[in-house]
Parts: sequence; C-alpha cells; structure tokens
Amino acid sequence: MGPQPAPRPEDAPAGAPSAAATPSLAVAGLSLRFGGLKVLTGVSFDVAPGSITAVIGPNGAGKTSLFNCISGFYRPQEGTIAFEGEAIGRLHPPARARRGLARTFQNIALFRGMTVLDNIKLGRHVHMRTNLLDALVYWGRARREEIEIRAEIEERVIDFLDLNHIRHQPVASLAYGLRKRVELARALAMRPRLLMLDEPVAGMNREETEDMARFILDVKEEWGTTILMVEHDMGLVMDISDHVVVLNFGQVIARGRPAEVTRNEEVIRAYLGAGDVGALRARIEGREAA
Amino acid sequence: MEGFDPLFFAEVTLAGLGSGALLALTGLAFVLIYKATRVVNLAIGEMLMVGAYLFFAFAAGLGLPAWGAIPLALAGGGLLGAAIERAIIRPMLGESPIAIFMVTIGLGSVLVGLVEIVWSPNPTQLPDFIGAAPVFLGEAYVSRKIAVGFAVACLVIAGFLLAFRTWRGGVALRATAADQAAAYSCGIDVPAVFCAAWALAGVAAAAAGILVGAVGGISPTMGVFGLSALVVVIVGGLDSVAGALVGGLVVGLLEAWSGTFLGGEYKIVATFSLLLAVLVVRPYGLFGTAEIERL
Amino acid sequence: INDGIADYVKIVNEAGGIQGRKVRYIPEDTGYKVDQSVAVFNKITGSNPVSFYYSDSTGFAKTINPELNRKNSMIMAGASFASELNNPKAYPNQFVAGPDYSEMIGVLLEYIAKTQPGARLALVNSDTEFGRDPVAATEAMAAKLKLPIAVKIVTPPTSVDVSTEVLKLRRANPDFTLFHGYILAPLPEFMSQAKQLGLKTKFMGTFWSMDNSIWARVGEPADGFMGVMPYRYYYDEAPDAPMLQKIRAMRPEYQSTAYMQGFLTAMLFCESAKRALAAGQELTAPNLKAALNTLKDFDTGGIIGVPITLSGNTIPVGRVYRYDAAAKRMIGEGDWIRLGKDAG
Amino acid sequence: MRIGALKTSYAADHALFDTPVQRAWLGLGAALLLAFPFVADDYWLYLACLVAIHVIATTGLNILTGFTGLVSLGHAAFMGVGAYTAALMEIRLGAPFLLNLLGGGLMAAGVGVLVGLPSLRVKGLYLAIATIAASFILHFVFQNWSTVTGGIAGLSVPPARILGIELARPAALYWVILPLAGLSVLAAANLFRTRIGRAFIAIRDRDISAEILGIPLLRYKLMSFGLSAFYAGLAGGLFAYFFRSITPESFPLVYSIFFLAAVIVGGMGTILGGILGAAFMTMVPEVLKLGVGLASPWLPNAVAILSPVRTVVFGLLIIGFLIFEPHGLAEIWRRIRRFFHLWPFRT
Amino acid sequence: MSAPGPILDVANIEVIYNRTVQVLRGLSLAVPRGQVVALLGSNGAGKSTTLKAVSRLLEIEDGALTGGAIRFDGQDVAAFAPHALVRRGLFHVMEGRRIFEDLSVEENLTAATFARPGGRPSRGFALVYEYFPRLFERRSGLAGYLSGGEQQMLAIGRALIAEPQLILLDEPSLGLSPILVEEIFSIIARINREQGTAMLLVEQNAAVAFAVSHYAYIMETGKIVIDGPVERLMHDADVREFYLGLGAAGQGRSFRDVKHYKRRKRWLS
Ligand SMILES: Nc1ncnc2c1ncn2[C@@H]1O[C@H](COP(=O)(O)OP(=O)(O)OP(=O)(O)O)[C@@H](O)[C@H]1O
Ligand SMILES: Nc1ncnc2c1ncn2[C@@H]1O[C@H](COP(=O)(O)OP(=O)(O)OP(=O)(O)O)[C@@H](O)[C@H]1O
Ligand SMILES: [Mg+2]
Ligand SMILES: [Mg+2]
Repeated sequence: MGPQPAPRPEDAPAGAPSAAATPSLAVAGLSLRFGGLKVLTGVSFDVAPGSITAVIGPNGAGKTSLFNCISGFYRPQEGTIAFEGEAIGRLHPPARARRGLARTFQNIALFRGMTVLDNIKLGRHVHMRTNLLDALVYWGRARREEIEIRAEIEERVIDFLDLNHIRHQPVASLAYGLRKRVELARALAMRPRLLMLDEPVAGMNREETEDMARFILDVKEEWGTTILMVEHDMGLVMDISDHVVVLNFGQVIARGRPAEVTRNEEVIRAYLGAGDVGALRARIEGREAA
Repeated sequence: MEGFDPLFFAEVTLAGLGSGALLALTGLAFVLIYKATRVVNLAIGEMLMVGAYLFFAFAAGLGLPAWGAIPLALAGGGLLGAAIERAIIRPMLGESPIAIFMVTIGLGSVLVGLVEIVWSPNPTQLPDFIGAAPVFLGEAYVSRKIAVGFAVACLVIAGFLLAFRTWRGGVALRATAADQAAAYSCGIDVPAVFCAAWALAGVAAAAAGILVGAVGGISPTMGVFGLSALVVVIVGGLDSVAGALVGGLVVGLLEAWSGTFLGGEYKIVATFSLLLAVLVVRPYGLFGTAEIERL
Repeated sequence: INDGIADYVKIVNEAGGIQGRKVRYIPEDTGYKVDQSVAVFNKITGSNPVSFYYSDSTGFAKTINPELNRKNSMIMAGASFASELNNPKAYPNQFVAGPDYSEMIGVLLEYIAKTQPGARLALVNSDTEFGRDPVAATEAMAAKLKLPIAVKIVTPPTSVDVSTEVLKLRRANPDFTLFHGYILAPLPEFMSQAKQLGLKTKFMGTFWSMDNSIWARVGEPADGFMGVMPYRYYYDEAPDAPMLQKIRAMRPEYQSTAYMQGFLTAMLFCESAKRALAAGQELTAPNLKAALNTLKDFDTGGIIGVPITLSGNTIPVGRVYRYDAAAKRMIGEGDWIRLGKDAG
Repeated sequence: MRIGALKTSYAADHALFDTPVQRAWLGLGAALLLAFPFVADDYWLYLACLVAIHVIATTGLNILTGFTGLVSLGHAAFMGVGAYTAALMEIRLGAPFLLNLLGGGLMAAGVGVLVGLPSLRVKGLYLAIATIAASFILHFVFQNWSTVTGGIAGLSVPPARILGIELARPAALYWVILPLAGLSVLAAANLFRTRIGRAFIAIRDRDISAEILGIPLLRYKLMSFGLSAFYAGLAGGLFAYFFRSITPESFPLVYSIFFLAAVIVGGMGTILGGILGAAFMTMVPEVLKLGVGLASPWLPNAVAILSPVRTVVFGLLIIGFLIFEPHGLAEIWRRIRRFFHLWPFRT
Repeated sequence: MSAPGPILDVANIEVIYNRTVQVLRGLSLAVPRGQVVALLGSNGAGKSTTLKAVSRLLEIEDGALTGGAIRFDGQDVAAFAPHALVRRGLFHVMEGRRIFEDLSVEENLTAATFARPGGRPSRGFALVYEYFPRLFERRSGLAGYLSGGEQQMLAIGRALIAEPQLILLDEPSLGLSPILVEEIFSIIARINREQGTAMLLVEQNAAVAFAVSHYAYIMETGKIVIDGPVERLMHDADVREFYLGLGAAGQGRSFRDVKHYKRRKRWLS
C-alpha cells in the first residue's frame, strides 16, 4: 500500500449523515443515570457508514459511558440504539460484538497472560464455531478452524499493523504505544463493521500520533470500516474526522463538520478553551510579568 | 419441642448474642488486616488458637495470674501478627490476591503443626479466670463467660469504630490498601501501616482466642472457629468494622437458633446458607464497599 | 497406643517369641487420614508378610476391609470401636479389642438401670461418624431397660460454645447425660455450666474421653464425671493384675488408656498366633480368626478385670469409673459388667 | 545445544510437541509408564494410581483457578459428588464401570455449574468463600441424605470390572487410571489451543473487557466450573473404585486445599503444572515418612511428631513456593530445559 | 536556602527491571531550585522510570537502580525510604493520577498530610481549595467518580498539601480535555511562581510543556539526547518536527498528509 490521495472531508460522499443511506449507528434519546447522577441525557446522533465520527467533550461528559452503552456494558434507562437498522439496545455485549461492533478501551485492556497473537486471535472469538467437545478433542474441526484464522490474522491484521516482530511476545512486556496498536489489531480481528476507539492516541507524542492516524485512515479506506472515536487531541480530530459530536454534561451541545464545531462558542467555552499554546504561554508569561 | 417457651427463647437468644460477640471480635481481626492490606486471611482462626495457647503457656505453664498472663498473651499475639507480616506477607506485596490468600492457608497449616509439636495435639482446658457464678438478666440465665466475652468484644469493637471515625490512621490504612505506591508517594510509611494492622489484628485475635478458649477449652483444631468468623465477615462485608459486629451477632443468633430448634448438625449448613444468600443479594456483604468497576 | 503394642511385643520376644518366632512390629504414622493409612497399608504389606495389622481409624477399617478379605492373610484390629465392625460376616478378618461403642453405652445403661431404675437420660453426640455411631442402638437398649430419653443433643464438630446446648439440657433436666463422640472439649464446659445452673444430672462418657491424664488437667470441674472403661487403669493395684505390674516396671510414669488398648490388642494378636501355631496351622486370616474365637474366659493378666470371651467381633465387657478430683484418679464404681451374661 | 526449529506451516506452529526432541522425550516417558507395573511393587503402584487420580483432579482445578481465575475450594466436594454417583450407579444399577465414571463426571459437572451460578455477581475471594459454603452444604448432604449416601457410614464399592476382568488391585486399576489421566491432560492441553481456552484466560485477565469482545461471561464461567467439576467427578469416580469405600469424611475441605496447593506448587495456568503439582504434593508425605524412618534410630519419638511435621511442611511448601517461585514447578522445569537448550553456551 | 546547588541532581543512572530489562542507560539531568524542567521522550523511553528512580518507588515494581547517583537537596536519595523522602520535600505525582478511588476527596487530601513532618499542613486544605475550587465542591464525594481532570487536580492537590520543594509530575495532561490541560498547566505555572516549588515535568504534549518550563530534556531509549533552555529547543528543527508537529516553515502539518514512509529522527540513526 502506497501513499494514497486522502479525500478531504468536504468531498467525501458519506462525510455527513445523509437521510438516504441507513446510518451505520443511530443513537436516539439515550439517557443513563447512576443513582442520582445523570451521566447521559437524551443523546441522539447518527454515524454515517464509512465515515469517521469523533465524539469530543470535557472530562466526565459521558463519552466513555456512551461507548459503554453502545457496546452493552451499561444499560441506559431510556433511548434506542440501532446498528445498521437493527435495534440492539436489548442485546448482550457478545451479541453486539457478533454483529460487528468492536472497540478499544480508554485504559488499555489487553489480556496480560497471553501473547500478542493470542490476544488478536481472541478478537475472532465470536466468529468461530468450535464447541467444548471439539476443543477437547482438537483434531478435526477445532484444528481446521484455528489454522484458518491464524492464516487470516497473519495476512490481514498482523502485516497490516506491522506487528510481525512481536507476535509471540507476552503483551505485558510491550511498550505503551505498541500495546495500543495490539488493541487495535484485536479489534480489527473482530472483522468490525463499526470500530469504536476510546482515546486512541492518549499519552502518545506527536510522532506516534501520526502513526496511529495513518492506521485509522487506512482502516477506513482499505477496509471500508465505519469509525467512531473519542479523542482529546484536537489536532487529530480536526484533521481526520468527517463528523464531530460534542458532549457536555451528558448532552449533545453541537454536531457537524469539524470546522463548524470548533467555531461554536459553547464548544469553545466548555471544551476547547483558547486552544492555542502560544496564547497559553503568553497568558502565563503575561501574568508572570504582571 | 413442645410449645413455645419465651424464657427459653430469650436464653437461647442471649447465648447466641454472646457467642456472636466472640465471632465479631474474630471478624474484627480479619477486617483490620483486610482493610489495610487487602489480604483475606484464612489463618485468622489459627492466630486465635495461638493466642489462646500463649495464654495457656503463661497462665498454666508459668503459673502467672490472669492479669499478668492476659497482657502477655495479647502482646504475644501482636508480635506474632507483626512477625507474620514481616516474614511472609511483605515478600508477597504486589502478588495476586489469590496467591496471598493461599499463603495464609499455608500459614494456618504451619501454625497448627507448630502448636501440635510444642503443646501436643491433645485438647486441654484454660485455667479459669472469669469465675463461674452465672449471670441472670431478669430471669434469663447467661453463662458468665459468655457475658464477659460479650462485654469485652463489644468494647473493643466500639473502640475501633470510634478510632476509624476520628483518627487519621484510619485513612492511612485505607489508602495503603487501595494503592501502595500511591500511599508511599503521599508520605505514608506503608510497611509500618502493614505491620501495625497485622499486629493489631494479632492482638484482637489473641483476645478472641483467650475468650473462646475460656469457654470451650483449647486444642490445635480450635482454629476452625475462624471458618465461622469468615462467614461473619462475608456477611458483614470484608472491609467493614461495623459489618463485623453486625455479622457476628447475626451469625451467632442464627447458630443458636438453628442449633436449638433444628439440631446441632444444622448449625453449619444454616450459617453457610446464610452466607450464600447474602452473597447472591449483596455480593459485597451487608456493609462492604463495592469495587468500582469501570472501563 | 504405639508404646502399648511395642511393649507387649517386647515382652513376648523377651520370653522367646511365639513358639520360637519373633514378632516384628512396624509402626507408621498416618495422621488419621484414610488415604495416608491406605498408603501405609500398601507399603507395609507390599514389602512384608504381615499377619496382624493395627489400624488407626474407622474410615480406614472400612476402606481396607475388601482388600483384607481378598488377601485373607492377616487379621486386623484397631483404634476404632465402631459398632459396624461388630459383624463377623462383613468383617471376618477384623475384631475390636474391647466392646464396640454401642456396647460401651450398653454397659453404662446397665449400670444406670441397676443403680437408678427408670432414670431419665440425655444423649449428647458430636455430629461426626464417631459421635453418631451408637445412637440408634442406644435408643433401642434404653427402651429395653425402660430408661426414658429426655433429650437428644447433637453438637457440630467445630462448636466450642455450648451454652445453647446447656440450656436445652436444663429444660430436659435428665438424671444422666451420656456423651459420646468427644475426647474432651466441650465436656468440661458442659459440666461447669450445668453445675452453675444447679443441674443434678450425672455426666458419663465413653472410652476415648476416659483417659485419666486429660481429666487431671481439667481438675476440679471434672469431679464426678463417670464413664465406661473396658480396661483397667495403669495405677490399678488389683492383685489379679500381674500384667499391670509388669507395665509399671517397664514404664514408671502414667500410661494412657490408649496404651492399654494397644497393649491388649497386641496380646490378642499374639495369643491368636500362639493358638493357631499350637494347632499346627498356617498363619492365614481364617485360622487366626478361628483361633481368636476359641478364646473363652481368657485371662488378660488383669488388663481387663474379668476373664474375657470374644463374642462376635468384640469383647463386650466394661466397668464404670468415676473421676475423683481429690484423688486425681478414675475410681471404679460397681463391678465389671459383661453384656449379655449378667444382664437379665 | 539445539538449534531453533524453523516452522513452515501454521499447523506446525500449533502442534503441542513441536520438535523431534520433544517427541522423543514423550515416547520415552510413555515407555517408562508402560514398563512401570512390571517392576514396581504394590506400594509404588498404589502411589502411581493415587498420583494419576490427583493429576486428573488438579488439572481440573487448574482449568478453573489457574486459567479462568475463579478460585474454588469446593473441588473435593465435587469429587465427592462424582464418587457417590459412580458408586451408586455401580451398587444400585449395576451399570458398567466406564459408564459410571462418565456418570460421576457428568453429575459433578452439573453440581459444579450450579455452584458456579453466583460467579457472575460474586467476584474474587468472595467467590472462593462461597465455594467453601457450597462444599459444606454438599458435605451436609452426603452426611444426612442417608437413604442414598449411606449417611456417615458411607458406601462400600464393589471392585471395578471391565469385560469381566476384575480390577481390584492397583496393579490392575493402573491400566485404566493412567490412560484416563493421560487423556484428561491431553484434552486440557487441547482446550487451550482453541477459542474456548483463550476465552477462559481472557476472563481471568479482564472479565468485563472479555465480555465486550464477545465472550458471554456467564456461559463461559459456568463452562469452566462444569468442566473443572467434571474432571473432579471423574477423579472422584476413580477414587471410589480405588479405595472401594467412601464416606463424607473422604472429601473434607482440606482435600480441596490440597488440590489448590497442588495447582500453585505446580504452576497456575500451565498444563504441566497440574501434573507436577499433583505428583509433588502426593509424594511429599511419603518422602517425609521415609525421612522419619531414617531419623527414628536417633529420635525415639520421631513417629509421634510425624503428623504435625507433615502439617508444617505442607504449609511451608505452599508459602515457600508462593514467595520464592510463584510460577511453580513448571517454571523451574522450563528453566532447566532452557539451560540444556543453550548448553554449553550460556546459562 | 542553604545549599546553592540544584535541588535535584541525577548523574549517570542505570535502571534494570526484573533483573533483566535495562531501561535507563546512563541518564543525567538536573533541576535547579525554583524552576520547572520538562522531560520529553517517546513512549517507553523511560521517563516514568526516571521519576520512580528519583522517588524510590522503583523497588515496588521490581526495578533496581544499578548505577549512578541521585541527589536531592544535596543528599543521596538512597539513604531514605520513599515516605521519608516525601517528608523531606520531594513529592511524586504518579502517572495515571493514582488517586484513592474509594476514599472521598477530603480523605485523599488527609492521606497526603502524612507527608508533613508535623502531620498538619500549615494552611489546612485552604491552599488546595483555593487553587482548585472544583475540588471544594466535590470534597465529600468518592474520588473514584471524579472526572479525569478533577482526579488530576486532586493528585496535584495532594502534592500541595505536602508543601514540597520539588514536585515530580508525570504526564499531568494525560487524557484531559484541551481546556483542562490549559487550566492545569496554568495552575502548575502559578504554583511554581507563587510557592517557588521546583518541578520536574514529564509530558507528551510538548507544546504545553514548553509553555510552562524553563529548561527541557529530551530522552530516547534510556538516555538524554538533547537538552537546553526551552527557548533554544523550540527552534530546533527536529524538535519542531517530531514533538511539535510543525513543518519546516513553521506551519502546522495535517495528520492526513503523513506519509507512510517518514523521515526518522536524526539521533536514532
Ligand atoms: N459505573 C459508574 N458509576 C457511577 N458513576 C459513573 C460510572 N461510570 C461513569 N460514571 C460517571 O459518569 C460520568 C461520565 O464518565 P465517563 O467516563 O463517561 O466520562 P468521559 O467523557 O469518558 O471522560 P474522560 O474524557 O475523562 O474519559 C462521570 O462523572 C463519572 O464519574
Ligand atoms: N514494572 C516494569 N517491569 C518491566 N518493565 C517495565 C516496567 N515498567 C516499565 N517497564 C518498561 O520500561 C520501559 C520504560 O518505561 P517507562 O514507563 O519509564 O516509559 P515512559 O517513558 O514513561 O513511557 P510512557 O510515555 O508510555 O509513559 C518500557 O519499555 C516498559 O515496558
Ligand atoms: Mg473516557
Ligand atoms: Mg510514563
């Protein structure tokens, strides 16, 4: 795969949600409470197929909780979630995973006791058929299936994310950036139709962020996977997302193309701030002078 | 049983509360350790047993009077706790909870074996230091030992409850349990906290051991009392002092009632059924704090 | 136990063995765990030709029985007095060197029936195999002897606090309280609490809770405790007990009741071998057992106060003793009782 | 020294024993086990059978505790369920030996699933204690459901027979127990090459994330409980035929602890660990006894303190392994292997 | 102040984890009194390890200092237990915030009072609440339910209680929203200015780190590769490209334009 012309958000056909196509994901009127604490209130938005949609918002706005509702870990009190036209709000997390919802986690959730390869294979779990008896006997169906997915993972995922050199290492020994990449690989092994990334570049420096950005774009372009991501790195969000949803105190306060959203006064007040390091420096120094 | 006799019921209930207080005291020892170190200490019964034997050694062996032997035995229990912490718990810092849990099982076995070697496996009696004159509450009879045990246990637990409310050390204890590295970084002397928690628990266990031994005699197998205490802390919540008290009384009552009205062989089933029931309804016990689970 | 067997074996060997054959004794400790015991059994019998086996627990006795019947080469006795073993059909190669648990209680009941006809009883048992063993038999015998059972109490094996049980006892207010299934705890607590409550009941126990040294340590509260004992105590100076003199000569300090049991068992082992050899037979299980069954009014040298006869798999004799705290000794009460003979 | 073997297919990379050297060792081991009954006496065969039974049970517990991260202290009770079931099928129904073993395993699995039910809500050590409760309740059932279990007196079991051959001695049972142990271990090893084994490990490491990745927690936790209890039940069935008598006291809580200790000493979460741990823990008391035998000429009361010494050693082993070699014998074995692998170049 | 030297002086240290993995190889740096020094570097370079070596929290994680020396306030840190160091005025705010989740906000602060030799901070919690009014609002709630930014505030608040001479700050911006990053960094600058507290700041977000620091070190795989006053580093071409994401001409570069095959850093080759 060589460098390809990256489509600008403006000319992407599926860039903005259009009324015509069934949205990949449609969230409507979602409300989630923990005791008295309202975490989400009436959240609604659509994710267009093949797009990158970013969810941003202050800390504690409920972004991760939203992801948890979508993947089924939290049960919202109200609202519906439809995935490719099918209501999935009542399904258990594994059933959602089987339909093609995959995600990564804010605090890396790899399985420490397994190698990189096994972690990635685990992503294929929902698409495998081996039952307990097969597994105990191994020869036959289980073996065939294992070897099949091994080939697929090697060729599609491991090569793609450039993880060849570490496949047999236990994940515990990996550096942070690589762990994030293995998590992505595991999610990709699930053959996702919708990939949810919770802060994929948190804790990465500029260079590593660039690598991750490249992978995300490649997944979208080469696999045609729809991507929903939470991220605080506004540089990344601005550059690669097609659509942005802004949450504040559990409510959607803005939606639209990145450029529109960043001009929104409320978004600036609640989330972005001045957003300019030069200004920050000037302010700090200014105060110092004062 | 023919008919319902309220006096008899009251007496049984009082006896149940009495033994419940001893359970609560043992539970307290358990909770202290859990609160500070997140160790589920299955050897608590054996620590109790060693405490009772220490008292036996000082009182019967050396012939000290009770007021001399009791403090010595309590101090011995505290030392034992501190020694255990130093020798086998500290090297396990950072290991999985299962591993540490198993270490305490091993510890229990070692303690039983050592006591058998030193004092022989045969059961004996503690010298009497409480006296035998029965106590009557109204018309209801209460064994004196049980009454004394109840009073002591309640006083000690009340003391700890008060201390945890007001004393800064309580925060240190919980902070250490939550995150050792972070506790260090806050200037908390983590090893000292660990050591103190185990020593205090050792003292509490020894106290319980002396009382239990006074009531029922001592033997190397008296550590099984710890199993009932385990039920107590699960019912009350592993990390709650108040839970230990309530759990102790509940289990004591349940044992007394089931033992009397169903028959002694039902005691254990009754308590363990209670345990299962509580766990299913409240997985962290009545007063235990739920673990924060977030993704 | 170990010492008892070893001593008797020594006595026999010093006297030239059994018809010139020396007796070899191999002790092993099993910690009363069945699998351990089986391991030991296999180890010993795997590498030695064994004629007599002393077993440590009821569980083991039952576990190994099929194997014993298959081997048919040795007979076994042991620390278990389980009533179940008293069945020559199922346990042809085992015997009990004394009365079984039911028979022990039987001795007590006969004593009670004799001294205080119609007395009301309380049965206190631990909730273990050991504790429950004689319950059914006791009820039957008590009914026969017209002794009403006022209350039955079962204590869980781990229980230390007996106040609720004492309360029950108080309500039932029996004349005699029969304990079975305990060694010591919680008997003293039962007794002292009952005394505090002013109960008049007399407490009785069975073999394993009859050792003198245990009660000596309890001291004062033990006074008046009674129980059944199939053997004489170490210090018994009865004139018809030359064996006890021998024992005292060998071991100057007090020996427990378990010692006596081991000693007697070894004696019976050797006696059966002697008789079998005298009859010119090989030492196989049936022969040994048959030899054993020929014991009629056998004199144990005073270990047991009366000449004994093996009936079924047991020797149903015993005597009631009472603990005297002042003398620090178990004192014999009444005569030796032979079940099935003296009983009406 | 051995040179790294190159693999040319994914299948080769998936094999359990992937090098010729490993296969050779395996063959040698099997040959030794086959020859064993012809040279050993009853005592050694008895021990071999007991070790094999314990290997089955320990492997089962390892699946649950070592691989799935669910601590169980009810393993001996599950074994009891298997033992009683097999015994009853034999006594009451006269069903054939191997079927009874299967029945014992299945019944234990059923009970295991039942005991595992709280595991969705009850976590970690709370769960461990819940299994203690279950074990006491099962014990109560063994003891008091007298019409079926024979109460406190227990049951006596007739000898096993296969094709009319009576298997009463360890020497005969060896030919059944050992292959069964081998198969059980192999099946467990297979399991962890497949998605189900991976799911177990994932649950151990992070159960919530595992669920979101598509692993139904309850189903897999119960599967693990059931499978582990099946192994226990199978071992229990063999136990019944091996000792030919079972009582409630045959399956006490300490027996569960014994298995847990075997898992730890052997190495949690490794198949080899289950084998090594079971063998080691079974042999320790025997070795101790030998030691006491040797010491008795000098220490007259050595026999008397054997029992407490054994208790102490049991505890010290658990503590020592956890402190000094938390990954157990399997790790020691791995280090030894690596040493010879690289020999003579580096240590 | 008596000793004129830097408050922290790290000389040539080497660190090994689990007796096998060497992470630091001869790293040296210094923090002058009253100054903020930034330590940058890619993931896994060993930044957190450096801080843990200084605060002696390394041993808890099975790491060991195998060479070099660390002097805090003129004294070798090896002479002190971790908590004793804290009481001498060296406070480590660990990566990932590490607040006590099941303690309340106020109890978290109470826990930090153990860092004061006397046990009581001179101004109670007032100073903390003054800098972080939001913590005051939530002081009786469980810390585990605070939002990420609030937790970071709490972590820094705990440091303030100790009134230290030097704070080691590990990635305070991790996972925070832009506005909170700004807020936290303004407060960091304010604390440094008003309290005169020296800081060693580990950060991925080079831009904000430069905004508050006086001096910076950049490390790769266990050693320092560049260092200098912030003003100078900001004009270094490599630093601009790899840490600030600026093209040669100074304009921002879009993530969409990142090439698959990129120029690697000069100091790696
Ligand atoms: N299980 C829970 N119980 C109680 N409160 C919760 C729970 N999970 C989340 N919350 C609360 O819900 C709110 C939203 O949390 P969430 O993790 O979704 O925020 P976020 O937007 O992802 O923030 P960040 O950017 O810091 O990751 C927070 O106030 C949090 O404390
Ligand atoms: N406890 C540990 N045991 C073994 N290796 C460790 C441990 N902690 C860190 N490492 C390894 O040491 C190296 C440096 O880790 P460190 O956490 O210091 O990096 P960092 O520069 O802080 O990275 P990040 O930006 O991800 O925080 C990494 O490769 C990591 O895998
Ligand atoms: Mg979040
Ligand atoms: Mg770091």
